[in-house]
Amino acid sequence: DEVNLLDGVTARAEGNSTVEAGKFKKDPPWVIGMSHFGVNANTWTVQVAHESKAAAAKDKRISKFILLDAGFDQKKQVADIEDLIAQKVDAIIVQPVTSTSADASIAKAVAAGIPVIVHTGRIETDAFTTEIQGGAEHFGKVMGDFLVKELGGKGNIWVLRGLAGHPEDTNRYNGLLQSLKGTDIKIIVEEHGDWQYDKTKKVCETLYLNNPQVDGIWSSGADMTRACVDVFKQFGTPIPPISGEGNNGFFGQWIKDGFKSISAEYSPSQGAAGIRAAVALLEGKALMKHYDYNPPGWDLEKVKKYYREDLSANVWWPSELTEEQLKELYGVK
Amino acid sequence: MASLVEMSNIAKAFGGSIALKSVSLALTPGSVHALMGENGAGKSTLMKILAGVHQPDAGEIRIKGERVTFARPKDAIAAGISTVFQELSLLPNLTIAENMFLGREPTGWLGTVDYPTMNQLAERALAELGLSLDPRTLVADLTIAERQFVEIAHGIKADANVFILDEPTAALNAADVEKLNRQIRRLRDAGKAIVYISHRMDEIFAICDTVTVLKDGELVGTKPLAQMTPDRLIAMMVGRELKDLFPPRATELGEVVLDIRDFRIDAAAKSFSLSLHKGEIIALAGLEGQGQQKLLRALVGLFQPAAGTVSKGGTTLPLPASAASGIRRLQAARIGFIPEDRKDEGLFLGLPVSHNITMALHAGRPSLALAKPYQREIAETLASLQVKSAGSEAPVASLSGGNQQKVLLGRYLAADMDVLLIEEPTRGVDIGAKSEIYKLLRRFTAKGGAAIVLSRETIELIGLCDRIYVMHANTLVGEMPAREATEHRILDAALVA
Amino acid sequence: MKPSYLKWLLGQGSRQGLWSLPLFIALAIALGLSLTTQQFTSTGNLFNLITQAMPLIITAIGQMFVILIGGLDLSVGSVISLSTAILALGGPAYVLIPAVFLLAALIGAVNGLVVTRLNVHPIIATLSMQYIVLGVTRILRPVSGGTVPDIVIASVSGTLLGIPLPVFWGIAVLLLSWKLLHGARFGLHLFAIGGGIASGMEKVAHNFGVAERRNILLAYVTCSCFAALAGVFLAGRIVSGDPNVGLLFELDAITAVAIGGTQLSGGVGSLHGTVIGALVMALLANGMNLTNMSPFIQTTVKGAILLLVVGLQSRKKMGL
Amino acid sequence: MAMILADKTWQRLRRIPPSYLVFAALLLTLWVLRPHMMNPNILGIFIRQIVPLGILVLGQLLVMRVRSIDLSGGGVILLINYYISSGLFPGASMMTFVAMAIATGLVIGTFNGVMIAKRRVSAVIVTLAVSIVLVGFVQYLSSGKPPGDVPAMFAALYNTKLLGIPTPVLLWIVLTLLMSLFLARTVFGRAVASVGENLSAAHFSGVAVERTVIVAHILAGLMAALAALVQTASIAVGSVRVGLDLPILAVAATILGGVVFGRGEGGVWGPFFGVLSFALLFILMTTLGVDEPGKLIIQGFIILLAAIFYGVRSAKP
Ligand SMILES: Nc1ncnc2c1ncn2[C@@H]1O[C@H](COP(=O)(O)OP(=O)(O)OP(=O)(O)O)[C@@H](O)[C@H]1O
Ligand SMILES: Nc1ncnc2c1ncn2[C@@H]1O[C@H](COP(=O)(O)OP(=O)(O)OP(=O)(O)O)[C@@H](O)[C@H]1O
Ligand SMILES: [Mg+2]
Ligand SMILES: [Mg+2]
Repeated sequence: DEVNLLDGVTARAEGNSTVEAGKFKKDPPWVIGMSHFGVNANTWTVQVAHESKAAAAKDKRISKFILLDAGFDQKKQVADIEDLIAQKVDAIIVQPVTSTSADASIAKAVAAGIPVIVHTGRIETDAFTTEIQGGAEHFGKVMGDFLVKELGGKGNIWVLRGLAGHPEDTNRYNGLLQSLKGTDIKIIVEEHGDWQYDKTKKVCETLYLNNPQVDGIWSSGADMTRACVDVFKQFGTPIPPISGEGNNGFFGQWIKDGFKSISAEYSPSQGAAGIRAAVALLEGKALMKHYDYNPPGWDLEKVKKYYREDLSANVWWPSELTEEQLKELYGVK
Repeated sequence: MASLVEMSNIAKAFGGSIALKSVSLALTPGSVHALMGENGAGKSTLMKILAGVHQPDAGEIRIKGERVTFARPKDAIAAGISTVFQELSLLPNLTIAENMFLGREPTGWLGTVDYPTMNQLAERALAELGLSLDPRTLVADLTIAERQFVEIAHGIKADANVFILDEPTAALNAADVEKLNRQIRRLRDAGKAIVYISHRMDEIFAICDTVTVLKDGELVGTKPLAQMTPDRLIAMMVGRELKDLFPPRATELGEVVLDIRDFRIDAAAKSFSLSLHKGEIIALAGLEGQGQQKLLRALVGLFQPAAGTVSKGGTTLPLPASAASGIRRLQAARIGFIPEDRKDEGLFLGLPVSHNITMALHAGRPSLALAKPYQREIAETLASLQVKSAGSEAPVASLSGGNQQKVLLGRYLAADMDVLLIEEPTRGVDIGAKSEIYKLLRRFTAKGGAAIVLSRETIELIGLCDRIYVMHANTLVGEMPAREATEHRILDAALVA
Repeated sequence: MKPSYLKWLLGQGSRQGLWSLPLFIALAIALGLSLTTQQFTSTGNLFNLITQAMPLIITAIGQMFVILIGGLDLSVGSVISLSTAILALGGPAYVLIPAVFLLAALIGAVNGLVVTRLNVHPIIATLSMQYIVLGVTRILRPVSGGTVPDIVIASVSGTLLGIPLPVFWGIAVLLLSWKLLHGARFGLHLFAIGGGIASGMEKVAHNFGVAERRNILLAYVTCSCFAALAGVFLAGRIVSGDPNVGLLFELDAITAVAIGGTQLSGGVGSLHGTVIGALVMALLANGMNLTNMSPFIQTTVKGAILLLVVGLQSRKKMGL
Repeated sequence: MAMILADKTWQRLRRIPPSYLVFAALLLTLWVLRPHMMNPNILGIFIRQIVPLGILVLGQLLVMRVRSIDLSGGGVILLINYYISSGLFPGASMMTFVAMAIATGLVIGTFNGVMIAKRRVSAVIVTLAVSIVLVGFVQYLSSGKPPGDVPAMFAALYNTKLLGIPTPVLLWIVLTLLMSLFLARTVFGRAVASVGENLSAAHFSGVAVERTVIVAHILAGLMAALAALVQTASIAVGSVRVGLDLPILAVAATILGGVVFGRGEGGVWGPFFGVLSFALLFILMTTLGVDEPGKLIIQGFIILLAAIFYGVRSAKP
């Protein structure tokens, strides 16, 4: 039977292969290790850690879940995976820091007979056991297509990118370029806001004061959309169409201020999906090698269903945390 | 005999101030050449030019008749010129041997520094000066006199023809000076040329053959010492006869201002007491390291004695004092302490003269108070001490050694203290200025002040003070009126104990 | 002889700084880990530990050379990234590896020249160099990737006589730096220059005839080349070029040097102390992984232990 | 006499910190290339962006003048930002938060100062470690409660103007003025200069050396707290990470401003213009659309060239 890893996750149609049933079958209890690319990078990465832990805690057959934090340091991730191998865990989940730096150590784990699940970041080799990939290009394209539609195929846009040198940033940006191909939309400025509120706010203020004429804004997500919207609000001018990502604070802003936007989906529950994939492999179920996570963007209607006024700005949707966990972590009085 | 080194018409200016105007100097092998002059006359500058530290603006240097230019000290060292600089300049984080051989370390296999050889050579060089120091000791762990000796050993150990000794004895006592003189004579007899700078007249006459006098950067003249008397030499330097080096002593004393009771330097030492009266200057004399410095430093918390109290006026301060606040406690009681090491402990070299003079005044006031300008105090201090500087805003580092010493003294005279504890009142100060400083100290006591003085120059103690305490083995062994003291009596008192 | 040996152990009467305390702490951590976890003492993990510590050891030793002269090199992180980027350009190793070191030497030389001849504060000189080199690296390699010569990869991941090659890297690096610091006049002269700078007597070593500027320049070149060596090692480990791999590594290196008792004001420090400092940091990271410490408290624990180590290293003089 | 006078002017000219030059050059460039930006309102908004760094620099220059350094600012800012945005203190008033922030700054500053002055540990490492501990503490707390919004009042205050100047900018200018007067006019200022120049000479002059260093660090902690309040007000949202580069930038701005360890030729205004130069540089490169690598390279070169210019000019004869 099909294993449901996460809503919106599907087996890749082409060039896929099967991980044969029973290959990694093991009797519980299991020890599962996870190498997180950076727990404390931003509130989304924090939530991935919480979602992963919650999913692991739910399954009583997992006796121990070891979460290691690479802190966005390639060297440390290599060391983390080595340390997990040394501890002889039953499965390793990897969120790679970059598309190449962890490849060798992943191959080492697989060679040691440990299944490796890769998610929220591609690697360049096929050395892993199975992967669940929220397509960063898809993500960027969902946002880009929205702008193309809103602007009727022509106009000048700003591009707010994430952390320079980070593969997720480049791939989302490549998705945008795909959308723009053949249109008359021109990128008039391109700046890195590092996915952070404070840096983006400075960038947007500067861009706006230099030249407020802009037809649309492509923001690579995270906290950047809110920052840029706040700048336009501060100057009291209409907010141009701008792309965003599933963050509760942004949702509230969108609902309140009613500008044109789209929310690309990139759920922190991919952390839970990784746990489920590991469990499926250890149970001896058959899995595919490649899974894609390419959900459509959210419109205001869907956003209104998810928005929670009683939670803080830093929850990311959709989430699999229970109501209690949500309240405890994000509740505001 | 032909000159080994000829410096002719050397000129040098620093920014706007002219340090040397067309000075010439010739050094002959096998002779000791004294270089004399008031503070700031340009002696060190002339020697630094010969050592390659400064480059002259005009003039030329010839060695054995051949013209040379030194772009850096290394060049001068290579030309056979070895220097002991006036300012102590050993590296505290290197060992004695490393300091002595820095820049010319013996190397062995693959260019490795040959430490065993180096230490051996160093040890031998120290032994020749009568020192039994472990060459592997860090210089930071040495006393100031030991450092001075290491510096001298470094200078005279070099394989050189010309030796420059710029005030090598400023931190040495009479016995040590004699050790040094033996070495200088040995070098002289070996046919080396030696330049000897000192403000101590007796040393000059004891060891030098020729003297060159500089004044305000100009050459006054070069004379064989055999034709000179101290008075004539002073007249040449100062431009007038110096009648009395020492001012008259106190005629009457006031009440006791400072009373040191049951003082015991360490558990093994005998305890003693001493007191200082208003208007009085007392001296702590004796051989080097017999506890004189420990006593003074114990009062400011830099040395922790076994027991004792010190009282001034009505207040009694128990000892040991705290290292962190001892100085401030004393200053609050209007007792000032003047350290001997003006470069490391005394002056703010990079800051203006005015800041250096006023800091003790500022320090006595609350942190948040507005800083007063103290213009009158600065002007008076500069005038009364006759400090030679490019104004009160010039950094102290640009002053000559003796003028720096005056600034340091000026700080505590300006701070309006009742008692001064002075480690070395005239270290590196020229004879004219010395006499000024003595007068100033007397003026200070005449107005009700009092002072305790340490000095390596026994003559100075005898001439300046009213009463002399002799110390030996960390305790007091004698007391005599300075009027009746002679070097001999003091030594006797120290040794008989 | 005996008392001086004890003094040496306590780091007294010498210019080696307070390195015995961090050694004690490293041993305590190691002991604690071997008692509480089974894996720590396994040969596999010990070799892992050496491999994991190697880039930091190499970079920290390089950094120590400039810290000894009261300098600082903030550009080493960028030099590491640049080195991996160049190695991943694709090309024969015999071209790329010399190119990496030549470029690093050039960067170090520029740092050194700017500091000595143009009178610029080392923090400013090397910070601007950090920006410039990072910019160039981002142009060369905007995101991680590329192919690293096989020999580089093999030299990091291979074994010889059953011993992982990083162990030999370690031995080679130690021999080289020992030679530079203690076996040549270079090291002694660095101590001399640093001692002068630390005690406000900048020109003293110069007056002794030490080629002050040239040695300072060489210290920066050495530091940069050690960083390049760490870059080569890392390229073999992450099997790619990466513009961000060295990010903030300079702070780790400086921290390791300081933990090892070397004084940032110059003139006091030691090679063994620096290695111990780097090992303390590697042991901390390894230990926190092995004891499965929550990632949310790891940073606090790391900071607290650093604080403890430096808090106990009280010195005579105040300063950086 | 004329020669000496000329010499003095030259001396003074040689001591103009590089930051003044960079600032003037950048302003001129902006004026030529983007004349419409040379409007006080627009410049006010730009300057407002840099105020947290500017305030942090005030503390940095103080500790650098006593030959110390403070790298803990990043951690202080993060912690204060966290407890204002986390909702851990429901219903706390703005004044409560301000008081808490100041108390935090003072406590951390005191700790740094005592460790450095009394225990004599390495200033670089102890303040770096304090920063790491604070960042770690926030990470620990955020595992139980990730940060959320900043109370709206902070943002509202951030956007006000006084006398036509954005309030944060005014705060920065006032603090700079106070610091400048404090250093130039008080006894404490003299003590700072003395300790920076020669610690033992300061001690022998009767300066309370340890106290001076501790107070400098306490003030630096206070400045970090004030910087944190402005930073928090400006971003309206909580964070789990701040750039560790903020303290390093503060050090760089201070040195560009002519203040180095122990010496303070640039006074307080040199570093002030150092910070402004960083702001202008950012604006210029953003409005000119320089790409990321280009930005880094240009930034590096400009800082380097300014420093070289200054270094060559002030080289000792
Ligand atoms: N580096 C310098 N910068 C500026 N002025 C200097 C410098 N070195 C010396 N001078 C000035 O040059 C003059 C000569 O100084 P020098 O040190 O040669 O005197 P000196 O004869 O050795 O005096 P002393 O007996 O006090 O040591 C003094 O006025 C001094 O202020
Ligand atoms: N600390 C210093 N202060 C002033 N001048 C210095 C200093 N260090 C070196 N110099 C000067 O710089 C020049 C070269 O010095 P040094 O020998 O130390 O370096 P170097 O690299 O050997 O120089 P070069 O390449 O010119 O031979 C000399 O003119 C020397 O006087
Ligand atoms: Mg002199
Ligand atoms: Mg040379």
